[in-house]
Amino acid sequence: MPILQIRQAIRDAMKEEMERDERVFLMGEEVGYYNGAYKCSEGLLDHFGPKRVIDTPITETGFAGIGIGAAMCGLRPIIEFMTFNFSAVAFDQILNNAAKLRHMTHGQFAVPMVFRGPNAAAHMLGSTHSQAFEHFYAHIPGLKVIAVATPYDAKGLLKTAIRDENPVLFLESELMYSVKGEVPEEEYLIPFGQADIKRPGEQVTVITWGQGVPVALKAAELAAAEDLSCEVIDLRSLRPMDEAAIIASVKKTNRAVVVYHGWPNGGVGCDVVARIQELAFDDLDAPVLRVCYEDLPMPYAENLENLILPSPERALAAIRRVAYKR
Amino acid sequence: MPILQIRQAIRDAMKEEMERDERVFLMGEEVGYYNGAYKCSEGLLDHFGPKRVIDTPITETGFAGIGIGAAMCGLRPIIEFMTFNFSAVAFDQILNNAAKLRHMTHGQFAVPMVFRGPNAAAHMLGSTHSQAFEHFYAHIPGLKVIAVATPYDAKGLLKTAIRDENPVLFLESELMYSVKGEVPEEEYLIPFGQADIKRPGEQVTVITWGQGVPVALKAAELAAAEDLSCEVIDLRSLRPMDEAAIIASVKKTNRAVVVYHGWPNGGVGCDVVARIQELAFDDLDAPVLRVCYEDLPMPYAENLENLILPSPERALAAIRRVAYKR
Amino acid sequence: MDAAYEAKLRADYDGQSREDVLRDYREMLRIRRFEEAAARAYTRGKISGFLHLYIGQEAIAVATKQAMEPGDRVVSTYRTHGFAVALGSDTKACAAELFGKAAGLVGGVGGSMHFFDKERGLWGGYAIVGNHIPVAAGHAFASQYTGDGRVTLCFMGDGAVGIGPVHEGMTMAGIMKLPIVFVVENNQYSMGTPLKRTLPVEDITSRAAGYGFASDRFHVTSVQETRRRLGEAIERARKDGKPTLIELITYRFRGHSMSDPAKYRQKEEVDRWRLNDPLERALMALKTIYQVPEQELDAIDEAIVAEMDAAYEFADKAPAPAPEARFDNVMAEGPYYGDSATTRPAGVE
Amino acid sequence: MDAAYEAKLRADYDGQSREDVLRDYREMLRIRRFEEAAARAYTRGKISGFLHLYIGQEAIAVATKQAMEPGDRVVSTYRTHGFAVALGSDTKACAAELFGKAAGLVGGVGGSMHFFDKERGLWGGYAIVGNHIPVAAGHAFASQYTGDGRVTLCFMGDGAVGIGPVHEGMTMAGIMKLPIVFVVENNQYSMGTPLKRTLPVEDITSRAAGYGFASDRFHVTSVQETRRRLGEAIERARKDGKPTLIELITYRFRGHSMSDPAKYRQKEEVDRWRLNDPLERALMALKTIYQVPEQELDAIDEAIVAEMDAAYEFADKAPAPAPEARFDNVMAEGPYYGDSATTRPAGVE
Ligand SMILES: Cc1ncc(C[n+]2csc(CCOP(=O)(O)OP(=O)(O)O)c2C)c(N)n1
Ligand SMILES: Cc1ncc(C[n+]2csc(CCOP(=O)(O)OP(=O)(O)O)c2C)c(N)n1
Ligand SMILES: [Mg+2]
Ligand SMILES: [Mg+2]
Repeated sequence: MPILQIRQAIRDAMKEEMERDERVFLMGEEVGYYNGAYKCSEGLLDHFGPKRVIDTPITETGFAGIGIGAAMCGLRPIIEFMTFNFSAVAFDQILNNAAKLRHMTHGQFAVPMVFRGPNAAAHMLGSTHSQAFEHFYAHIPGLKVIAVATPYDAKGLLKTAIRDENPVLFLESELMYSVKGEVPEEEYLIPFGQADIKRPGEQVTVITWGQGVPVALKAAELAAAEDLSCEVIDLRSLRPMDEAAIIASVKKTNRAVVVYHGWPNGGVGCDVVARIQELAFDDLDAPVLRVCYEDLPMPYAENLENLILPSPERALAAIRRVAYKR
Repeated sequence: MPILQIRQAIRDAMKEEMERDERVFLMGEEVGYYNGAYKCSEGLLDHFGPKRVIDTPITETGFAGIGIGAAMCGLRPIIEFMTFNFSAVAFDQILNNAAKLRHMTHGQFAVPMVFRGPNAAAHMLGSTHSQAFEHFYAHIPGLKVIAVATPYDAKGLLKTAIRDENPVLFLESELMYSVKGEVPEEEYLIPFGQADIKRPGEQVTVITWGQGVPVALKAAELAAAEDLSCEVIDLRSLRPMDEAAIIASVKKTNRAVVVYHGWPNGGVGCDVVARIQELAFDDLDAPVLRVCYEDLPMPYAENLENLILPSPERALAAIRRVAYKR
Repeated sequence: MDAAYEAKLRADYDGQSREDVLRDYREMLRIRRFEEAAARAYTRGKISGFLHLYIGQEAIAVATKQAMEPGDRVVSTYRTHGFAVALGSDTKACAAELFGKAAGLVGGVGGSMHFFDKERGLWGGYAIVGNHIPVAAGHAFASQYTGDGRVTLCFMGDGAVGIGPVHEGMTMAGIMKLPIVFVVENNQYSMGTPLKRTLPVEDITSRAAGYGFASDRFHVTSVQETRRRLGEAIERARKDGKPTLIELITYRFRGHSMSDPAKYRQKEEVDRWRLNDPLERALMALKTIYQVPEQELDAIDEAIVAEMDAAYEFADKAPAPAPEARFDNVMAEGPYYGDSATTRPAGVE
Repeated sequence: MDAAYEAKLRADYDGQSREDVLRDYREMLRIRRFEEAAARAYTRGKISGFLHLYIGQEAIAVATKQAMEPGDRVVSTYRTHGFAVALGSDTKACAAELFGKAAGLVGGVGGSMHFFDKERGLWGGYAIVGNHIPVAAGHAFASQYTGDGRVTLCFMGDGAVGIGPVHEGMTMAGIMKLPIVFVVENNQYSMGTPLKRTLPVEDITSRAAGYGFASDRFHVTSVQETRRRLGEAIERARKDGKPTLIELITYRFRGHSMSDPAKYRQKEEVDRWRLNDPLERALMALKTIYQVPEQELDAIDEAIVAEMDAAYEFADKAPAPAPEARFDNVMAEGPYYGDSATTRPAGVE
């Protein structure tokens, strides 16, 4: 099977869908002539021309809204945020228009579109550029929220996102665009709402997504060296969430740790905890722990950033704790 | 003791603080000549003049930012959002400027200010005007988030908010502005981070805040009629949160229900659950349940809205469930 | 009637047929009577939430309907009943929407602030000030992309022009040369605030140059002048892909919403504007220029009142949405019961 | 040197003393050498994150420093080292900030994009495009409120003018007549995008009328002309409370940030702009008009290079922030360890 980087898998997904469906277009800052700030749209302008690969001025609210308005007319926009940090200035468009228009119009209109771009901390970008937005968006009914961690998942889920009839927030990672993996040549789609067991195990369930995945896998490796077997579940889809997969694993392991990028209070991490403790109360042998950012704005300095980010070591400590091995 | 409405308590708090400190000013849409969309600033323009009670155009990002910039210069702005729904268009100012500037400037600047206004569903305002914003804001380090449910709390906490050296989001309720209660004539301040036991009880802890408070109290009354004794804890302060008060009560009752306005996935409700199950794991006799909005955009139709809102009946059902009485 | 007023009236109606003026009058009156009935129903507690009436601005919606072609789109605000009625939405469905009934224009889920009627060209109905401007630009973008030849007409209040999304939508429309007309309905107030306290300039169209737009600005006194000048802008959008910013100077005779007693303005001011009320002027023209008998005019009014009475009676009697209706139209897949088993409504699997 | 160039050069420097020109040259060169050193450090992996250089735009920061009075405020973007150096920030602290060290301008927590030096009038350092414009208006509001007589100078890139917060901040400044000067540093590109693809008009100051602002627009070729024209706007703000929108036409010679190879433009274009580089022109003037000996010029450069070498060496050797520094300046009350015992850092009570 061909080996691709995540950025290539994303590009291929967009390219294939744009070839398949003329209604699909890509819009955002520097997606065209510049080939994307992180090169996820490399070659697409050349291939499809400026009608379908559209550079915008710095107007996140403007072009998010254009995407929404175009989707209501039957087009299928892909809106790239250079990073999801910049979606903060378009928050209202996502909250009040994208998420609600189908409902508000009583189904007269649909909003089939994708907002995509890198999310969460990269490396030393400071507090304004290091935020995890699933914790805001997965709260909102009417949206779907996806986070990817491998080229295979990125391609299969992005194609699904582009074909979905709902607004989808598709979260990538600047740090992981170069991560390589096998991607089949033949077409495939990955359905939403299905978690993926990235590492099977018996003693502790580690639930994770996005940039948390490599952290969790590394932690599981460290745990294995201590004879602690972890099952690493990559949620991939945060809304809808594969509750069944989580609960099945927790019923087996009786212990869970959630590893992710983002602040601790509220957000998807607490959501996972709330579901587990309710749906598997009698199965739990220990509280569900979260390993995420410290509750602090992200500093630029490398040593401080590293302390705040969830690390395999911190995840391991939590895994040990829920397994009462410390 | 004088009996005041919440709106009057809020006005008195602002008035007293503006009299005490010339640096305090009030800015927002219709706060001056109109006396506030919900009359929380009644008479303040007459009393303080247009220099300190400032009507703005519809530019939430503009006047939120003006407040932030003024606070950095040593003033102490009170920024009124006509409702917190409109803070969505100023989201970036709150997330990236208000919350982070002290940190980002390494303490060269402080942002002592209050954003206040009604929050969550009122009555038949539809999906764009019925949202609970604590679930977004309490996620963010650097902010404080307060929600009030009585005139006494409103006055004492708003005065504290105005004097606080940090940016404070102060959440009121359109539906509760006319709620009456005793307010002492002499000055008092209520510290942040202290929950208030609104009804003591023994068997189930009901954690709530803001518009959830009357729902929880009513549910506790219904439960009492069934010989189920509930302790109703009004958090008042969502960030910082009085974890000690919650845990102390749960250690006594061994059961907890969280009753609040807002969507279920993520947010403050899940946050409370995550903390309880971690800090009182061995004390819990049942999972912690949430009673909140259904995971749906809010419709206008009264009957549908009532089904979606947390009701005393739904809260009672959850109370019964955690008490294994159903 | 003083001579100057009469002269202006004659000039306004110069060259118009009796039938045309009657039609315009009738259409404006339909809106007014719809709104008056809404106000009464609100007072009787039949309508809840916010209710923003279009009384005084009716000529704009009527002119828009005439100026646009089938397929063109109107995108507007929470003050949008006028457009619905003018565009031909069923007044029964409109009234039922205000009452939150299943037969409402949007099934009772939107209420007054969120009217949509796609079939008739009403593309909303937006209640967050200014956030429909980028969306409207998106409709125009879609027209450009598909070459469907449609024009989008995007309306907003004078109070909206300071907010960021308006600027961003206009910036995009200007760069992309989208087939769109932006219309500011300047009714002198943004809630309780008169223009001069919310705008750094008097002339809103002074913004047009900064976006590379054409512009126009005038007092709305008659349907036909408004239609003609809107028509020019629509043509410019359709033929040349050049956006226009139009400022329509008008007045709302009621408070901002039903909860606003409008104490911030003097009776004299309101009276002055009443002289320019396009509906009153049309009536005056019909009486004086076209010599339409009182009787005929009364009959028109009665027929309209009867339509509105029927609409509001329908609304009153119509059933509320079924409880399960709240699960509809949230997600495309069908009824949606929430994402977690932990918080699923009772009785739902 | 061709005759036209020389004539323009003589005109530009007419009436200026040797000392003044030397001072301006020296200050511009300090910025350039600081930036070049930053680029080298970045290449060596000593600096991380995004690094946006000010090379080509130095005259603006130098002119600003001269035009403003003590207490006036500069609010700018992520491309802000130039202002820090011009305003007199310690170059050691600036370099240390780029290296993420405790001795940095903001303790190493901000990095290149978030420079602040309140003491010297540098009020940021904002990295979300446009979101500092309302904040800057807030500073100006505070000046009006307290009557402190200060003026706020708010800088932004050409790419920022389409975004909503810029519009809202300007709208507020216009209505409230705040003592502020908005300066667009039009360096021809917003990242890889040339102006004509991000702006619906060529002349950004065509927006000024819509806000009730005065305006000015010119090519930045020398410090003194820039100082003079900025000074007029500052005066207008301070004396009359009238905001001005200024468009400064300039050029950045490097890519948008260090990760941008700037392949989107031709060498000829860059060469053309080099002829107008204010630093090169000052050097040329010093050589040809003021006849400053090479030796003297070399000595100036060497001294500056020595300053920057020392700064970067300091930065390199300086210690990283202590681990506990991450708890500082989050909340006013003192070290902050997070809001929940469930997620408190190990070892913290
Ligand atoms: C972003 C936002 N801020 C505030 C409001 C509350 N609000 C609704 S209408 C209105 C006044 C709008 O005035 P204008 O634009 O002139 O329109 P008009 O009501 O006169 O038709 C305000 C402040 C809102 N809906 N959205
Ligand atoms: C809201 C937002 N969107 C996008 C970005 C990413 N970004 C940073 S700088 C930049 C280009 C800005 O160009 P310009 O305003 O001309 O300033 P210059 O870099 O030329 O100084 C972009 C797109 C951002 N920081 N903030
Ligand atoms: Mg108005
Ligand atoms: Mg630029």
